[in-house]
Amino acid sequence: MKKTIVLLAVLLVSVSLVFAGGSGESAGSKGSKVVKIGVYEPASGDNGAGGKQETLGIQYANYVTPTVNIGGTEYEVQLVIVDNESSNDKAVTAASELVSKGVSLVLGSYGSGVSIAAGDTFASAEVPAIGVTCTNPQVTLGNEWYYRICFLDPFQGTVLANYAKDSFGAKKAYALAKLGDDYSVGLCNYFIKAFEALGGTVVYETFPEGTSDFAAYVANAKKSGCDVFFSPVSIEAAALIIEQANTQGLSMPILAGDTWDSNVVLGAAKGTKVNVSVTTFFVEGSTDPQITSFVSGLKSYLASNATAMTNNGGNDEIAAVTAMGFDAYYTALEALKKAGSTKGADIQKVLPSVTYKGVSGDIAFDANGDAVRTVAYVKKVDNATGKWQFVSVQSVK
Amino acid sequence: MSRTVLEMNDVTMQFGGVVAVDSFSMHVDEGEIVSLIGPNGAGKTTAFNVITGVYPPTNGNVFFNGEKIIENHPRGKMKKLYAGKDNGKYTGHLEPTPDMITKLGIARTFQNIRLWKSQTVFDNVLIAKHLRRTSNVFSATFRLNMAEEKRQREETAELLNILGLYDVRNNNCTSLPYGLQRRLEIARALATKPSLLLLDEPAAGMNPQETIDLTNFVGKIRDDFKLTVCMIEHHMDLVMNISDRIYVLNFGALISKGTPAQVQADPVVISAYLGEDENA
Amino acid sequence: MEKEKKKDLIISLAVIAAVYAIVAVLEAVLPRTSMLFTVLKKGSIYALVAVSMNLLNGFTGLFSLGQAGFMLLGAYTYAIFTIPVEQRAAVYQYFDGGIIQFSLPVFLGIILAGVVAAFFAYLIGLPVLKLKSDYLAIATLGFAEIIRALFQWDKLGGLTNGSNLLRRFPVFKSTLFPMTVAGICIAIIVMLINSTYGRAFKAIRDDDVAAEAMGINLAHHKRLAFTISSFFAGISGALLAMFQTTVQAAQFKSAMTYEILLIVVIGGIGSVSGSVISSFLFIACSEWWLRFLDNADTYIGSFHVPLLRPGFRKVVFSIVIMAIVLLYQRGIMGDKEFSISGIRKKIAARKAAKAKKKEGTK
Amino acid sequence: MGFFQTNLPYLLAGISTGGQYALIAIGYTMVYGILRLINFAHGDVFMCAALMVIYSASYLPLYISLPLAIVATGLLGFAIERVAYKPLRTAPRMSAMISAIGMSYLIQNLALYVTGGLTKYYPPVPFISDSIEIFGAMTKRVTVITPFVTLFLIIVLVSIIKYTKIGIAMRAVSRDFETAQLMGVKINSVISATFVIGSLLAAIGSTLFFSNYTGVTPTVGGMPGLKAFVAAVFGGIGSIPGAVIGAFIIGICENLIKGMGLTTFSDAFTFVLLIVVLMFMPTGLFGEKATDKV
Repeated sequence: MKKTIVLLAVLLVSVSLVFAGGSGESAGSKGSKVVKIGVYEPASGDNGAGGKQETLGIQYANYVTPTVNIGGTEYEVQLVIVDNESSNDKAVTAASELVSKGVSLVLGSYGSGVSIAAGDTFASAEVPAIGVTCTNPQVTLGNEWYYRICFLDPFQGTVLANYAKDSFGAKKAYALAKLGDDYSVGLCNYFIKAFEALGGTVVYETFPEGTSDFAAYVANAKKSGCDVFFSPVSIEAAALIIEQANTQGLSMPILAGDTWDSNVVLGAAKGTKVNVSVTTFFVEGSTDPQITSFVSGLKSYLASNATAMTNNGGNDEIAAVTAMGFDAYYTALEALKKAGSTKGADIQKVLPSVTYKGVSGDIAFDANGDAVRTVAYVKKVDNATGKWQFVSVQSVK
Repeated sequence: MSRTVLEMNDVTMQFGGVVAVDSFSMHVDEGEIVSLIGPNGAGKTTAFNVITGVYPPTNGNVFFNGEKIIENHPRGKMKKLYAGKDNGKYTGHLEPTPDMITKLGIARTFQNIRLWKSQTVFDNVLIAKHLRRTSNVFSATFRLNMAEEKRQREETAELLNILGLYDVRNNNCTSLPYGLQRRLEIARALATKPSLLLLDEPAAGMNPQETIDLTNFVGKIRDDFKLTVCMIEHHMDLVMNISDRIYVLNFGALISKGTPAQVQADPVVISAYLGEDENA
Repeated sequence: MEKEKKKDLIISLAVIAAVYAIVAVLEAVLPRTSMLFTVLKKGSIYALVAVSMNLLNGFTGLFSLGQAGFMLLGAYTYAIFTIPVEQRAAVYQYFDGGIIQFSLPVFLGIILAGVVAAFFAYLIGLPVLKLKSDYLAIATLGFAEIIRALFQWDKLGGLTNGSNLLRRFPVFKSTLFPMTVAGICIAIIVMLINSTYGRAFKAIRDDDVAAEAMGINLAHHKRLAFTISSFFAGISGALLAMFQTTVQAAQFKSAMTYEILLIVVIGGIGSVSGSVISSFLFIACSEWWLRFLDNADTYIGSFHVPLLRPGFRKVVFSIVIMAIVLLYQRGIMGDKEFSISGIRKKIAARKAAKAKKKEGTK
Repeated sequence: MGFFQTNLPYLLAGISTGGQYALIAIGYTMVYGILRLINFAHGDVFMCAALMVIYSASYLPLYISLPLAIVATGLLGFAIERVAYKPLRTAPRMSAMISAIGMSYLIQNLALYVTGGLTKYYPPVPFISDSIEIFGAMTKRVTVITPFVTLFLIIVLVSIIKYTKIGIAMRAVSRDFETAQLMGVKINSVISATFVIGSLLAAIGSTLFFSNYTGVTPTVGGMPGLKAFVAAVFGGIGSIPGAVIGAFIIGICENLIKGMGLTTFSDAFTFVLLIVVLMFMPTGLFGEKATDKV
C-alpha cells in the first residue's frame, strides 16, 4: 500500500519536473518562431471573475491575431497564462513563474494589489508589464517597467464624486471599501478627497475579508442618511451588496468604479429596484466600425467556445475589462513591432512612444507610464432588461 | 531526639463535598523512614500531593526544616462548603508550585510510573538535574555552560552506577522491566538532590524477590544519600521491616501511629485495616 | 564513541557547506530568474518558520496556531523601520508620509522584527499559556486574527499604512541571503533543543506533571519556548517581506498557519531536519512542479490531457497531503533526525544482512 | 424606542446569523464531545451543502434538490469521518486535528476546481427569500424564521439525545470512550451518527445562511465555521445549549459592533470575546471541569 503511494508520488514529481524543465523552451506548433506574452491574471480568489473576463479579452485578441511581424520575421504569439490567485503572497511566485518561462512582456493584472506586489519582480527581471485595468497610482509610480492603458483612481474618484454631486445632488455619501484591498481603499480615498472638496461629507467604512453579510453596512448607510452609496469593491461583494440593498429597499443610488462593469452586477441588479451606476472605459452600443466588429466577433467567439462563455459569466454581455484586455494585447503587439525584438529591455525602451487606437479609445503613455485618458464613460443598469444604459461621458472639471 | 524535617499540622484536603484528608498531622525526623499505610482511598497519595504542592490544602500547614512552606485556610466557595475541623485556626496563605517544593529538597516518585517516555534512561536522570542549573537559556544555548554540563553528566553517570542502571543508560526508559522503571524513578528523584524523599508505593506490582531487594535498596540509599524517607506502601512485610515509625490512615483520618510493633498491636488497626487486608 | 560523534558533526557540517556552495555556483551559472531560486528562497524562509513552530508543537508540546500572526509582526516591523526616509512619502501616500521619519539598517531591522514578535508573544503568553491543548490552539489563532485586524485599522495608518501594502524597503537579491539567515537561526534552535533547556522542554512535552515534580517551572519554560519560537517566526516574517518586496496584513491568514503546520507534520513532529526537508518539498510542489496541472491545453503527443485546468494543481496537491497525513502519520522523518551516524548505522545493518545472506547461500 | 428603532436591523441580522452559527456550532460541539477533535472541515461541509443545492437546482426543481442536497451533505459528513478520522482513531489527537485541517484544505480546493474560482449564487428559495418589513426595518423573511427553525431543530435534537437509543449511546461515549466501548456500545456507528447529524444541521444552516447572503465561494465556509467553533468553545465545548447560546451572543454582538461603526473589528471582536471568556472560565460557560489525576 505505502509502497504504491511512494511510487505514485515519485512518478508525479519526476513527471512534473520534466514538465517544469520542458516548459522553458518550446517551439511553435508550425515550427515558426515564437514570442511569449505573459498573462498575469487572477483565475481564483476575490478577483477571479474579473480576471477571467480580462484574460478572455486577451485570448480573443490572440485568437484573432495569432502572429506578429517582428523585425521582418513572422512570430507566433504564445500566451503564457498564470494565476496569481488575487493574493499578494502568491503574486511574487506567479510573477517569477512567468519570468522563468521567458516571456517578452506581461499583461495584467486585474486588481492593483497583485500588480504592485509583482512590479519589482518584473522590474528586476527587466520584463516590461502593461497593466490593463489596475487603476491604483502605486502600480506605475517609480517603476519604469510598469505601464498601463487604463485611467487612474484619482481621476476616476474625482469623476465619480462629480457625478454623484451633479446627477444626484448628493450632500452626504457612504463609502465602503474592503479591508486590505488596495484598489477599493485607494479609490474610496480619492473619492472622499474629491467629494469633500465639492463640499460634501462622507461616512467611510471597511468590511473584513470573507464577509458575506452586508446587512449591517447597508443599514449603516440608511441610518447615517446618506444620498449615495459608493462601494468600488470586488464584484463578488458587489452582487451581495446589491442583493442586500434590494432586501432592505435601499433608495439611494449605488456608485462604483470600473470593476462593477460586469455582467455579474447586471445579473444581480436585474429585476430589482436598485439604482447602480459605474464609471468605465468602454461602452458596447457604439456605431464605430472597429467597436461593432469587436463586439460581434467576440460574441460569436463566445457562442463557439463553451469555456469562454462560462468564464464570461454564462452570457455574452461584454465587460469593459474584456475590451481593455483586447486593447492591451494589440498595444503589446505594437510595442513588439516597434521594438523589432523580443528582448524585454528593447521593448521597454520603445513603450513610451507606442500609441494605438483601441476599442476603448486612443492609447498613449505619459511620462509615468500611465495611459493618457481624459474621459470616462458612465453607465447605469437598466433594471428591467438587465443591460447597461449609457448615461454620459464624464471628464474632470 | 533528632531534628524534625517535615511537619504537617491539621492538613485537611476537601474536593467539593468530599473530605479526602481530614485534619491530618504528622512529623518526620531526620534520617527516619516513616511509612503511611491504610486501605485504598484512605488519602495517602492526597497527603503526598499536598506536601509536594500539587494540591493546595483546604486547611492546615506544612513545615519543612523548620520553615513554613505551605499554609491555607478555607477561602472562596470553600468557606461555605468546608466540612473539616480546625476552621479558623489558620489564617495564612502560602501556595507554592511543585517545582518550588522540589527546589527546597523534597523529591517524590509516582504511584503510576511517570517517566519521560521518549527519553533514554540517562536523559531521564539528566533532565532532573535541570533545576540545579546555574546557566540561563542564553548561556546554555551557546554552550557557555560546558563545565556545568560536563559535571551534570558525570553526576548522572555516577548516580546510575550506584543504582545499577548504568549498563542500560542508553536504552529508552520504557524498554526497562517494571522493577527497573521504579528504580529509575527513584534515581530521577535523587538527581534533584533532595533531603526528603517521598516514595509512593515503590513496591507496587513487584514479586516477593523484587520486594526484598527494594527493602534493602531503600535502606541503602537512605544511608548513602543521607536521606529522610517517607513512603506509602501496601506490602506489610516491607513496611514492618524498614519503617522506624508508621502512620495509619483510614477514610482520610489518622487512626493510629507509632513503631511497627505498636501499630501491629493496635486493635483499631487490626480491625480497620489488617482485617480488610486479609479478605482483600 | 566521542571521536565518532565529532567525525559525524564535521561530516554533516561539510555536507551543509557543500549545499551552500552548490547554490552559490548555480546562481552564477543559471539565469537568476530561474524558478529554482524562487523556490529555494521561499523554501528556506518557510523552513525557518516551520522549525520555529516545531520547537513549540513538536518539542514543548504546546499546540499553538499563532505563527502567521507573529510572522505578520515581524514582516511589518522590518518594513516599517527600514523603508528609506525619502520613499516614505510615496509609500504612505494616504497618511502623509507616516509618523516614523527615520530608517534602520537591514540587519537591525531583521533583529528588531524578531524582538517585537517575541515581545508580543511574551505579553500574549502571560494569559494564554495557562490554557490546555485545543483551547490554547484556538486562543492563539484568535490572537493572530486580532493582530491582523489591528494592522489593517486605518486609525493606525500612520504606522501600518492601514490596508495598503508597504514597499520600497531594502530586499535581498541573492538566494544565499535568506538561506544563510535561516540557516543560522535554525542552527541556534537546534543548539537550544540540545541544551539543558531543550531537554526540559521535551520533559514537559512527555509528562508535564512529572516535569513539574522534578523542579521544572512550567509557566517559565512554556513562556520561554513560546517567546523564542515567536522570535524566529518574526525573523522569518522579515525575510518573507524581503522576498515578496511588499507586505500586506491581508495575506497572513489562518490558512497560512495551517500551511506551516502541514509542513511540520509532513516533515515529522519533533524533527528539525524533517521540517526543513518538507518545507522545500512543500513549496516546490505547490509553487513549481505541479503548476503544469493548471495548464488547460496540455498535450502528450496529440492526446489532450483531461481534467487539467486552473485549480487542478491544488486538488492534486491536497490529495497528496491527505495521503501523507493518513498513511505516514509520523511524517517523513518521524521524530528522528537526519544524521550521518544514522546513515552509517543503516549501512552497517545492510552489510550485516548481506553477510547473513551469504552465510545462508553457502 | 430610539435605540430599538436604530438598532433593530442589526438585532435582526444578529439573531439570524446567531441562529445560523448555532446550527453549525452544534456540529462542532457534538464531534468534540465524542472524539475530542476540532473538526476543521465542518465549515467547508457547510459550504459544500450550498454548492450542492446550487448545482442540483439547475437540473431539478428546488423542492427536490433542496432535501436531496441536505441528505447528500449528511452522507458527505459520514464519508469525511470514514476517510479522514477513522484511520486515526488510535493516533495522537494532534494528527487527527491535522487530518481535519488537510480535509478542509482538500474540500476547498475541490470546490475551487469545480466552480473554477467563480462565485456561484444561491437560488432564491420561495417564501423565505422574500423581503418583508417589521417595525419599519426591511429584511428577508428568513431572518425572522431562522431563530424559530433553529430552536425547533435543537428541541428535536435534544430529545433525540435524551430518549433514543443512539442518543443515550452518544452520551455514554462522550462521558467515557473506553468504558462505553467495553460496555458494547458500537463506537463507530455512534460516531458516524454524530457526524451525519452535525452535517445535516450544517446543511439546513447553510440553506438559511445563503438564502440570506447568496454568494458562495470555496472559502465562504471559513469564517462562519471559525466563528461557530468559537461559539462552541464560548458556550463550553461539548455542551449543546452552551453552543447555541454562545452562537446567538456572538451573532448579535458582532452585528451591533458593525452598527457602532467599528466594522474593522467585527471579526476580531469574536476572538477577543473568546479569549476573555477562556481567561475567566477556561472551560466556557457550560463546559464540565476536567482535572487530571496525579
